Amino acid sequence: MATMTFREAISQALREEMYRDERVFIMGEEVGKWGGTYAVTRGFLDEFGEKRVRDTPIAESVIVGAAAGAAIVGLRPVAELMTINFAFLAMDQIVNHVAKLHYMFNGQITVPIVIRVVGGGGRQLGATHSQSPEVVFAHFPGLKVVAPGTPADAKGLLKAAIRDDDPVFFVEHATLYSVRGEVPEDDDYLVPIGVSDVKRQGKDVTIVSYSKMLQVALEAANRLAEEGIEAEVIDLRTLRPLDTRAIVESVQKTNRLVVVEEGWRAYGVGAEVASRVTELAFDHLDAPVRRVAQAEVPLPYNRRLEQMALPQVADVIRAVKDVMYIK
Amino acid sequence: MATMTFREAISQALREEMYRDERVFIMGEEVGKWGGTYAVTRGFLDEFGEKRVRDTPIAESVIVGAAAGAAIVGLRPVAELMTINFAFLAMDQIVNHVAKLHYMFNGQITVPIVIRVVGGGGRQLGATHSQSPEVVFAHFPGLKVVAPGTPADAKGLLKAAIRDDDPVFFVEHATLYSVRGEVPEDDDYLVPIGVSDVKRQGKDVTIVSYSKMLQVALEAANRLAEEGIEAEVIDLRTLRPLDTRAIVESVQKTNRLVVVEEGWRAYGVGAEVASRVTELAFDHLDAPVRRVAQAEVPLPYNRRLEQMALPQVADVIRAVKDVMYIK
Amino acid sequence: MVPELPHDKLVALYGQMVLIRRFEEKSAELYTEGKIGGFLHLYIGQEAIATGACKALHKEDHLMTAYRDHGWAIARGLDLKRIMAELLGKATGVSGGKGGSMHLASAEHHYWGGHAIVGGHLPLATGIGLAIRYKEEDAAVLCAFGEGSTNIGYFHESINLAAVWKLPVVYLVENNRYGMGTEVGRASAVSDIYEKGCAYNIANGQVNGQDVQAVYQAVGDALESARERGPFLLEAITYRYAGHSMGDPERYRSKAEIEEWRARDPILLFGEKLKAQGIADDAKLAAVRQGVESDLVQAVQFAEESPEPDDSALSEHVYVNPLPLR
Amino acid sequence: MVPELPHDKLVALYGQMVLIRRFEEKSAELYTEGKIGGFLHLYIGQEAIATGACKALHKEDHLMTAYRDHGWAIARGLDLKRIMAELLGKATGVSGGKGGSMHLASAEHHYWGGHAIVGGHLPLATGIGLAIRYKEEDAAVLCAFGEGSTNIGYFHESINLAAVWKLPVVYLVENNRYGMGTEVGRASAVSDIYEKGCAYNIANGQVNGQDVQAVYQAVGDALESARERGPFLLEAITYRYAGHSMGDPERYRSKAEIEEWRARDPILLFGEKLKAQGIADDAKLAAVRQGVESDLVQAVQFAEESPEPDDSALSEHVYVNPLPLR
Ligand SMILES: Cc1ncc(C[n+]2csc(CCOP(=O)(O)OP(=O)(O)O)c2C)c(N)n1
Ligand SMILES: Cc1ncc(C[n+]2csc(CCOP(=O)(O)OP(=O)(O)O)c2C)c(N)n1
Ligand SMILES: [Mg+2]
Ligand SMILES: [Mg+2]
Repeated sequence: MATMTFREAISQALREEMYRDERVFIMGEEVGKWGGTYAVTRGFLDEFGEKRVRDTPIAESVIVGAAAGAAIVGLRPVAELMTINFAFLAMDQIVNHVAKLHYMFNGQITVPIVIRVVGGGGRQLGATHSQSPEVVFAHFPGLKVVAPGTPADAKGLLKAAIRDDDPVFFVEHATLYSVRGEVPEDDDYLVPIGVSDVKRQGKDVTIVSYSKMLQVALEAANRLAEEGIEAEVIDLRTLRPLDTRAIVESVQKTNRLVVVEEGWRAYGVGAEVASRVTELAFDHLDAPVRRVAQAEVPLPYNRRLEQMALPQVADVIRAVKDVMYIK
Repeated sequence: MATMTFREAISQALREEMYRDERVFIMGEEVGKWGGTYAVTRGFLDEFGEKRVRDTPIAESVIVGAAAGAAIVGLRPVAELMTINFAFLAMDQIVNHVAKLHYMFNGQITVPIVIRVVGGGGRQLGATHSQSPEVVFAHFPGLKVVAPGTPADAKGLLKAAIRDDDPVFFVEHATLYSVRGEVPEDDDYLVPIGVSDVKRQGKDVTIVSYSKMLQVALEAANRLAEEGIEAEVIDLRTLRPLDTRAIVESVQKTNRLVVVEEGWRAYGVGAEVASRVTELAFDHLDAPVRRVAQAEVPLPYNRRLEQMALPQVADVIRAVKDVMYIK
Repeated sequence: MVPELPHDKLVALYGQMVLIRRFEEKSAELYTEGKIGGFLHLYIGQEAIATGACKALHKEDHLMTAYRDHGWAIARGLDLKRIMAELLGKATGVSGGKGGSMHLASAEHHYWGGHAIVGGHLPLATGIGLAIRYKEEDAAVLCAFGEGSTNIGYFHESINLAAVWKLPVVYLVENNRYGMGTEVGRASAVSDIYEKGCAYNIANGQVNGQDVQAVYQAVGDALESARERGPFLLEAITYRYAGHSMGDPERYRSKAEIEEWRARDPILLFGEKLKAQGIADDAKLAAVRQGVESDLVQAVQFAEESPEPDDSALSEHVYVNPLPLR
Repeated sequence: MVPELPHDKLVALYGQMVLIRRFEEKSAELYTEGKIGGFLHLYIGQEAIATGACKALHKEDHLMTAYRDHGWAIARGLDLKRIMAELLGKATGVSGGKGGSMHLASAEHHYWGGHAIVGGHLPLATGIGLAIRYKEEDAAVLCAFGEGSTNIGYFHESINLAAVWKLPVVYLVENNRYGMGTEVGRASAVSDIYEKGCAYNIANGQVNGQDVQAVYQAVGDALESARERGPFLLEAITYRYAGHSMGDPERYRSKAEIEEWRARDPILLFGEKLKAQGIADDAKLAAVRQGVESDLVQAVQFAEESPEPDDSALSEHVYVNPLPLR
């Protein structure tokens, strides 16, 4: 184990996989000379050369599409889209091609790519640059959608994504990059895609989250503990395939569920989690599931307004108390 | 009132609004000479001329973007995207621009456009041409998303959409075009965007649906009636803003809810409806909400497999019996 | 320059074109009978392009096309029976009945599919070019699409990237004058599509798409050029006789225009040429046509007798690894 | 040809460029102090383009730009105070504090915004051109963006449509040699961006972006041409001295290169020219610079003293009609 940042964990995963497998390479805007907009690939160009660390034009569709094409004939591209907001410019390639080719051609074509995107708000980047719309990608069968919340998961999930024969949409929250944590140094350390994880044990209420909001949920749990409320915190880690077993087991124990996501509530991740858990554990729920999410507005630039719109620790605490019928 | 098809109702709405308001025009692929891929604008080119019925290149992004630009400076464009599947090629324009400009510029910019798309599967068009992903568009605040299920609503909602100062994403299901119904002939017949509608009264169970699946739900309700089960059928009509009042009232009476949608279940429309209704009427529900939806696969070409994947009347009946605990 | 073809190969090209045409006519019939569903886009009139182009492809080269793909699949050498089975949605189809007419493919033949989203396969084909360079292989990619597909962003992004990275891709425009009902000049700022290459400073050219030998030469040269120097934009001038797809009301063009093009029919002209050059006589050509009929009958029979996919096929191939990878 | 500018107007152009530069320097300071958040893209080095171009715009013409927009907003005549207030996220800002540095706009000035998605505003600007033709107005659209934005599909789709429909749009490429850290030739098949016009058979040209008078002339001519004949692709060659945005590690270029361009500084050169031509002396130019400082001080003071948006602003302007329209 070593202590490192989320950024370093991602970087290490990429580097290890590039050493392990010659077919793995990185392409995207500013991944080379610049060293990655978020400094994830700093030094990679010198280390691996232009063949394997490829700066591209600003053209998201062909970044994804060309990576997918290379994957079809046997390579293992990691395509970086800088931010999830720009993934909409490649939306057709992602959902109509990458997600469907394997099925449509009856397994003859496989598309083992990883699409790395930076997600999330909170940095005053305005409406177009602050979104958390991963739910939209998770709607499409054929894609796997992963969004780690800790450095260790970031490393293990990214390595698993690169080794996976299916296309993986991989979301890294911008404000997680500087978060530190213990990370296994094993070259073959993998975290399975499609498995959620209990990040904190508790008996009074279950809080489900992922990505940046996992940190918010954990902070809320710590504060609640001071008030004698023991929350169990579960990290989804993967949005598709979605694993609800741990959640259902937890709810059977706590009888209460709060789901926390950074994106908009309407048609969000919380809706699916709440619906599924309600279907599977209806008789165990002592209160309807509460969803904590972003206000239904495009994110504003002004810092105070932006923070008002984003889910805060206090909102999670409030929701927990609501499902516990505490005033 | 006159009896007409869904296609004629849409056509009539467009024609009336074009006569009413010089600023209204249509642009899109094959809307002119061809008369619309689904024959909705047949005759329009002769009637209104090339200025107001504009054939475009195959370039979805600029179809939406140019329509939006024209709207910014005072026109009222109706942009047709042929099918909802191609809306992904214009995704960035739709969700990052059309949906956000009004907010981002503090109300200085308005984008009164209607984006018409044809949705749905069931015609053996294969994975890329058969989707019902309207939920994905409904996730974005700033857009309104409408999906009528009857000719009368089609007319009234499209007219309301054209008159609305906000951008409206308007979904027409391909297999509804030939459905007939009574349609008011009043030039000012409007159906309000954002209001759901009880399409059939019942006391035993509530079935919520929209678009093509409304027809499936009504058919299921008729068959259930033969078995003595009276289903109340509610048509969402609009996915954003989503109106749940009628549903909650109905569930307070029936204590049971089934949601039927054509798209995939995971992160679908049903999840949001189920979550909201569970939040608002938890104590009234005698069973967890059941969701009837498409199998989690890209739609296959083969007819039998495609039909297996799509929600059928029998599936709705099964779900209704499940929430009523009938074997 | 690509090598001249020997006489027997020329006669084979004739047979190939006849086969494609007859396959399409048969498909139209089966569609009308309700045995084929979905959209059906016929290649009639354009046969010389796929035929000539595939002749120029090497085995290790790659092919990707749009949805008007029957001719391409046949010319690339996929099993005729399995192509027809795919149109009928059978388990024995090249895509297991899941793809249909618009999605024929065969990994074995490096034919990575017909694609139904206009322009959507251009980035993919570009990526195959990237892989060829990455793996330092001596291959090229042939990527075919209609002239109407050159107005979409994909065209621009793909060719620009291929030019910057000197990828071995031939972008082959089948300019049949219409994208659905829209005449080329009503949708594209230039009607001679090959001219668009100037924006990328790449090699480009135009060829008579009704002349199978000319197509063979031009595509062969373009592939050579692409292998060595990077992308090539080649335009083949052609025409489709049938509607865009089955059920096209065809309000956008005149009967006379179609007749004009029929006079330049690629099969007709090539047959005349073979005779004029003494390569084949009427009897020989008739025998070739006869052979085609029997192949076709067998293909239809195979397709009709083939089983539907199992129910289990529905949920197969959504993922390679549906379960967590540990 | 656009008219020559009288002497006082030329001095005003000088003042405008100085104002833009000083505004940017001040913004950088305020950013470092934490008073401006988000991304901040400075226009230093490119001042002659917005200044010359906006001088050529008519009142009824329309303007749309990318996120590097402070210079454009100033040159288009938006209130300096309210621009600065927007950068500080204040209620008095041109976009009410909701847009920030990348999203300056003023409907009154027909300035439809800075836009942060690369290339995303090109289709919108094209649509404004369409509306001008639809309404039969005698106006044009000026749409500015960086050279790095010409590799994205939007560029192609927009110009093609504008060409087919002969829309009055000037697409103005500010070629500052880099898109973030990527040198033009590493991302674009041609480095002289105006050449891309050949694919659309439209009027095009290149101008020295460091010469405010040349820009004024070229943009004026392009607007004329656009009004009459349709789209024009104009490229202005320029350079940005600062990083792409605040915090750019700038590992992609040398100090020497920046110094080279500083020797061609648009303000420096234009000041020299005004003096050489006897239009202004040192004292005059110093006075102009002095005036700029006081405007700037006032703008900053206004911005700092302005209130934050109310809480209620958060949910305002998501929709024009949040409630059902009956
Ligand atoms: C992105 C997208 N937009 C629209 C369509 C509908 N469509 C299918 S084929 C076609 C015309 C294409 O014309 P062209 O590229 O010239 O090919 P051709 O059919 O003539 O072979 C259109 C508009 C589509 N399939 N994909
Ligand atoms: C679609 C999209 N992709 C990527 C980005 C990130 N990005 C912002 S500015 C920029 C560089 C643009 O370069 P250029 O067009 O030359 O303009 P300049 O910054 O030089 O003025 C990039 C890659 C973005 N904002 N939008
Ligand atoms: Mg065509
Ligand atoms: Mg630049």
